[in-house]
Amino acid sequence: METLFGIAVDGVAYGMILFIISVGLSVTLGLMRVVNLAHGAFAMVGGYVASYAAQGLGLPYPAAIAVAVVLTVVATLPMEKLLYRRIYGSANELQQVLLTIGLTFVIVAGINYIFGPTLKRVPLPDMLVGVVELGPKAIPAHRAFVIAVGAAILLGLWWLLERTDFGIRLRAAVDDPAMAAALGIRTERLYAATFAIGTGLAALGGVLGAELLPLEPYYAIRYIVLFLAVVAVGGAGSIFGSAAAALALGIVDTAGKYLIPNFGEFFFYAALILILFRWPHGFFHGRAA
Amino acid sequence: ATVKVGVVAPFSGPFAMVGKTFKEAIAVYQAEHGKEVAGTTVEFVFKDLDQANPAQSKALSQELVVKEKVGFLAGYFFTPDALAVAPLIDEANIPCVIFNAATSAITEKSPRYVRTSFTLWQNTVPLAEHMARQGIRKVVTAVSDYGPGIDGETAFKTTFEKAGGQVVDSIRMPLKSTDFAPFMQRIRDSGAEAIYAFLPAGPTTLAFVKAFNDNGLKDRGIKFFGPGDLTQEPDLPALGDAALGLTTTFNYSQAHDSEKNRRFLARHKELFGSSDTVTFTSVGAYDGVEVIYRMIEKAGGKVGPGKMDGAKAVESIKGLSWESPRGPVAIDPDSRHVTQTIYLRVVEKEGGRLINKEVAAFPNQPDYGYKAGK
Amino acid sequence: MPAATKGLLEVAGLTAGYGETLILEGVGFTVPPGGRLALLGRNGVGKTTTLATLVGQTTRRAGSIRLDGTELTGMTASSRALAGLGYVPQTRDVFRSLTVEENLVTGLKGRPRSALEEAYGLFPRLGERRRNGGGELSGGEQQMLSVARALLGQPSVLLLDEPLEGLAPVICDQLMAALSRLSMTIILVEQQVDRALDFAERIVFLDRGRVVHDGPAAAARDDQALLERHLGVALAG
Amino acid sequence: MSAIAGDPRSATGAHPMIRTVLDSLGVPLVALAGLAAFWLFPDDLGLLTRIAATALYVLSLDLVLGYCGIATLGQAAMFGTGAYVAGIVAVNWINEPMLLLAVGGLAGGLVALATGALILHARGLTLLMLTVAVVQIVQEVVNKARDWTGGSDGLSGIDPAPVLGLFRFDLYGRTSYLFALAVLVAGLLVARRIVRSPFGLACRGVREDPLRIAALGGSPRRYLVTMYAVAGIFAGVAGALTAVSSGIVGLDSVSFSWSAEALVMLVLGGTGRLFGAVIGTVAFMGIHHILAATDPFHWMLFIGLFLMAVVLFLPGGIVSVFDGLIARLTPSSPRRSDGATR
Amino acid sequence: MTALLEVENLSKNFGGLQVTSDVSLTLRPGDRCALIGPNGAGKTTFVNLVTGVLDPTAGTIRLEGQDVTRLPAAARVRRGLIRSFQVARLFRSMTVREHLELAILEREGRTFRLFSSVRRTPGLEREVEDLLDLMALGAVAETAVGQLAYGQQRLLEIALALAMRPKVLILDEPAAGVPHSESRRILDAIERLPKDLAVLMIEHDMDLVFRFAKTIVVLAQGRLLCSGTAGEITADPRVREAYLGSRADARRH
Ligand SMILES: Nc1ncnc2c1ncn2[C@@H]1O[C@H](COP(=O)(O)OP(=O)(O)OP(=O)(O)O)[C@@H](O)[C@H]1O
Ligand SMILES: Nc1ncnc2c1ncn2[C@@H]1O[C@H](COP(=O)(O)OP(=O)(O)OP(=O)(O)O)[C@@H](O)[C@H]1O
Ligand SMILES: CC(C)C[C@H](N)C(=O)O
Ligand SMILES: [Mg+2]
Ligand SMILES: [Mg+2]
Repeated sequence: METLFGIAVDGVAYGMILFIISVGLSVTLGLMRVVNLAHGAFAMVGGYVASYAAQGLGLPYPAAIAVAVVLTVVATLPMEKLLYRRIYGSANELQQVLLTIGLTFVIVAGINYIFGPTLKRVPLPDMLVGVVELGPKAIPAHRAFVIAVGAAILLGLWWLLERTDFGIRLRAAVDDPAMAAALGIRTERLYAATFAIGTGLAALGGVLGAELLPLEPYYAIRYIVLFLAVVAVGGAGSIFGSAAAALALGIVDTAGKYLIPNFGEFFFYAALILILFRWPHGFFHGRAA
Repeated sequence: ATVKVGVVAPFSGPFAMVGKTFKEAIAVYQAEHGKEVAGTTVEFVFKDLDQANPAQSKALSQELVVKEKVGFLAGYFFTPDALAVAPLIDEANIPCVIFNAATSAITEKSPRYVRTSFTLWQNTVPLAEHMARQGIRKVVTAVSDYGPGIDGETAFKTTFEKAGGQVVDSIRMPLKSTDFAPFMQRIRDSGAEAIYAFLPAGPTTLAFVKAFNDNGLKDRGIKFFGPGDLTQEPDLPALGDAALGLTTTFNYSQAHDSEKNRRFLARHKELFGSSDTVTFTSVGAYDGVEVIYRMIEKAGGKVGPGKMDGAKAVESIKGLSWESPRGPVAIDPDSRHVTQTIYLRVVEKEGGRLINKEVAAFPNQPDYGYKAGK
Repeated sequence: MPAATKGLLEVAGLTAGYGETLILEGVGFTVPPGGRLALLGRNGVGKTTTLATLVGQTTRRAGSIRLDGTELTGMTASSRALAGLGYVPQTRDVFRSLTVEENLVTGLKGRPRSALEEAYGLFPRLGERRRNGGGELSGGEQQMLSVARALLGQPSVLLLDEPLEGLAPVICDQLMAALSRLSMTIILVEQQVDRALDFAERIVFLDRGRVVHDGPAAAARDDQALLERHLGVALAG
Repeated sequence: MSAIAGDPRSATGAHPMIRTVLDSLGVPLVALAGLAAFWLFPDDLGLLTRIAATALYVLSLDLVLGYCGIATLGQAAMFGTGAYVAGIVAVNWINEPMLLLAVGGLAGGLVALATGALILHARGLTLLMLTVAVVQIVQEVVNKARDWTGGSDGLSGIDPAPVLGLFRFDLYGRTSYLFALAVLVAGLLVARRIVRSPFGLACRGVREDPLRIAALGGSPRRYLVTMYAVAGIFAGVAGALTAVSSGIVGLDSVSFSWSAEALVMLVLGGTGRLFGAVIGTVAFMGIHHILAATDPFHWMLFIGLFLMAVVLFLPGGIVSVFDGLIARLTPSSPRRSDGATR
Repeated sequence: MTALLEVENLSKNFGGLQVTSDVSLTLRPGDRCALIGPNGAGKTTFVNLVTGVLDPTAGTIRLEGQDVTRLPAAARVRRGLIRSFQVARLFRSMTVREHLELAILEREGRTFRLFSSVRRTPGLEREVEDLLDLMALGAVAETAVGQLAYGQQRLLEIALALAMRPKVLILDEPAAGVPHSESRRILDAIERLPKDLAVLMIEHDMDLVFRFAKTIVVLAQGRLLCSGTAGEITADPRVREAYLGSRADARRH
């Protein structure tokens, strides 16, 4: 019983970290139809900035997070303008793959050059170091924090995209950019704003997840498949879908590793196949249906 | 005359550090001993092989032999990459000095292999015996699910059970795991007093050690043991205080207390500004170059393609022994693997820095895995 | 400013196409404020391309487009729309993944949501379907949605590319009547020539990307030879 | 959702006639260039052999992606299966090279048929992830079957018999290279035949709109599965070729990253064009080799920049440069669309 | 004479919305039937049900006496039930010629030939040329469809349907977007079809409907409102009010 509860809590915590990082990818992929394989790289950049801010400059944890998110967004916005803008739209998917892989390589090489190949850490504040008693299971305070942040992001994003005029305009611009422009919608600004949200979330996830997905230059390449899996299972562009998918995969992965450790990978991907077989468009039918 | 040595190793990609340590160790050796031996200038040619890819390893090695006309092959971080060149070195009849690849079976595949690193068996057997001596009875093993990990698991089980201990659970973890919480839960549920863990040096070791602490295993008094890959020096700063108290066995610690090691580190620092990155791969390469120099010496400088019989050259250094920065070492005539002292180390803080402090030594350890287990 | 005084459109020397391909060569015409122009011609002569060039969706090589004296050619498509152009494309282009209501919201150009009632008043059918996805609508319903969406933005110049296509005859009647009541400047491309001639004050015939006739609609209505020449068809034939 | 399907434009970017010219010239050109390389770079035959085998592998991806719009990051499942099966057969039973290629092709084709039938109902990102899952699972199976495959140590000891009983695989790789080149050229010829066949035409239709194909009475799924299996044979042969010529197979040959690399090479060269697969492979591996040799530490930066530059300046892939050249040499190729001048 | 297509009590609802209610219709060889009705009456949905794009909630569909209600769309096509699409649905990067070749090869069941050449398929080129002539598409035969004007795409839609040698041909607004001069071409083509074929046309262009149809069926709010000859339909006040409006008196042949 205690074990079962333990697995559930561990699974949820792992899932939430996957959610925070992946949801940004889901937004850019589902809404802007950009297969942004550099998403992992943006998360990594966020993590490195936070690490430097905390360790190099001695900033407190919240400030380090803020600096990481803001700096990552500021650094990637010119890329949106110079690079991504040329490849928006679903006809360009393979170009997107190539361009963003190229960009990932450049970022990896850059991080490697600047920070070196060794592991980097984002030291946690004392408040997040201990454990929180959750019934019979003690979970690391940091994981509890991540779960709370994830839930807040979930609600905020859903409201923004489904309930505001910004959301409607954005989805229109995604559906048919030429027509949206002909209706007076400033598509470029919308895209830039959405891109900023996506990279901001990536950066945040990179920082919060640094304990689980350790920061090193190949982070950008190592975990991108994981993030894509979450997006596919959730349905690209669906906020709740991403959350459901991240939690489901997190729990499956955790349970699988516990029960049959040496078939851990196998379990994860078998689950992926089963889920996608049953829900070929993801849990929440992708926006880009 | 000049002889070229081809070095195949990762210089880019996630394991780029390895190539860097190889290259630096070679430079330190040449700075200490000169570039010339027996009237022959030794020149190194490097080939980048960023990840385990035996077909590519063979193509690169072939290019070194055919195009660069190297007299020796060397390097090789991953086992499959080293295994890939067996037919090649036999056909070309040149020696191949392995700086790292750690699976025991490699040197069985060709008489022209010599290895100056370590094997999992070599590190694990003394560790298992030590743990048994400490009165530990119930242990759980947790290893990465790939060749070296399975080697480690087998070595531990065989030795520990022979010494009267019990392995209550054997966990093989997927190489790419990032979330170790479920394994920790399992370790906890197994009721073991201690854990034997092996993961290859790299980012996942950090997550593993953190998970060990975060999930309260450390607080419960479960003791942590493993080969030294887990606490290699370049990773220690990131592990931080979480690493304190981790007990490992290994062939080399930066903190090894010997004149030879101090000089080695000093020369490294002099050449590259810092010796922080010096680790087990550094000494593997450093001693590998020693072996190559000795072979050239024994051949009286008559080396290079066509001039040297590779099999004979390997023959000539069997039984060779010398003082390495890691301590006394020798080439076992049978396995052509390095016989060395294995140290028991504990992570401690010294002058604000985390170090692997050697607390006991087990001298003259051979590769127990040679023609033993699978 | 009363609506009728806005919407003077002057087009001159438009040369445009798609990428390397030139379609229009020197197209020009003027529509007075509140005026109604019908743009006619056979298949593939460039009617759609003309409208698409006005809204900024093609590659323009030369020529000018002035709206109330302001040059539009340097502007992006969205700026032109905000400057007063409204567009109903031939392929309708409703946002398939948005609901009917959300589709209408995209046309509001900053007006309050209460304005949506205007659209439901014009096409009650849309009111009944307001929660449906745009992609689920029938062909004619999509057409209504596209027209309503453009009207909500209160454009000073409305560009209609075959708005009657796929509409039931009664709905055509209603739509044409509704359009006649509007005071804005309108350019209409339409295959139902008789309706277009009834509606427009002036007609322009295109052929192979050039203007080949520009004159009052009333005169054309009786000139069977003219229609035969430019459309290959006599009226009501 | 249409996420991640073949870009139809790269297939039409060039005028149909230019495409025909280039695609016809392509095969003899590859053969000639390949032979020339044999004389020009006698010391680099190891690399050239790998390029030739890889080109065949990338070609197999082009068949599914370029001609069917199946976006896959799992092509290595077929490549690796072909390689391992050929390797296991060679180590345990027979080492006749031609036979090994046949066995490898068969194995690749069967894996493709089985997995294709299972996953090809999906499209877009879903399909992409399913292919990733397949390759990961195949890799896991190979890893677990240590007794047969050597697990993470790799499968070594493959010692192929002389080609046709005459030409021994030598240290310099002459036999390997000529053998690989011959197989590649044969593969190109067969592939060209297939894409110009009625089947190839139908597949292009499926790529653009599977529902419309159904409305014409065809079954999109059957086309997709068939082409996937055919491409699986190509990939399997390429895998076997690599096993035979290098004498070893590693887990990397059934990896996600090897699949992704194929995709990068293909898009770099140009999808939907047989020639594009070869050009992309030569360009990527050649540049990688040169960069890694000159600056092993920072080649990644330059290859990243190179990929980005190709997207920004040559959106149709490198092959579009050749299209441009031929367009300039053939005066009759129209610039103005027929429609406008009609 | 046996019926080619029999539809009995067909119904469909989407969620709560009843889009088709209890519609029955029979087509015999030689029938020329028009289906008209207000926007959103359920005409396209009806076609989708009959052709197998959608599954009906209730009812049966028989083709030449055989129940095909549960057959997939492609299987119905192979039995000769062919449609054109209301919104042109074509392969944008393929040329006009390739479209026709594909349709013919598909009809002949030759598309699984992996090693023969399209261009050298006997009889293919002849037939393609005939269709190109019929629809006046010869000049754009080698043009990618994405670059055609909309009207030309509509003509190609019809040509494709004809290429499949239908027994029952369903045309969903074939003339939408096609000017009168060209719509005559469509009628001509239909008139040259084999006489034993049944054609069902959905169209809002009353000129075309009256010239084409021997019988007209009116659908409103998912139900059959009435059916009859052109004269009977135009005389029906319900149809005049719900649908025809000012076009009630459009000229007839
Ligand atoms: N995207 C495009 N790329 C290239 N050429 C195009 C494109 N769209 C249209 N054309 C060509 O431009 C010419 C004019 O097309 P346009 O759509 O403006 O004609 P139209 O007068 O509106 O015809 P219709 O009555 O059929 O709608 C046609 O010859 C067509 O082939
Ligand atoms: N998938 C769907 N979900 C919900 N409602 C739908 C769906 N498809 C169609 N409808 C509704 O069913 C009704 C009938 O649509 P249908 O397309 O059959 O009309 P139609 O008679 O062809 O009209 P038109 O003449 O305008 O093309 C419409 O009101 C439409 O909104
Ligand atoms: C322990 C590790 C350094 C071993 C190495 N990865 C090998 O394949 O042999
Ligand atoms: Mg038009
Ligand atoms: Mg309809």
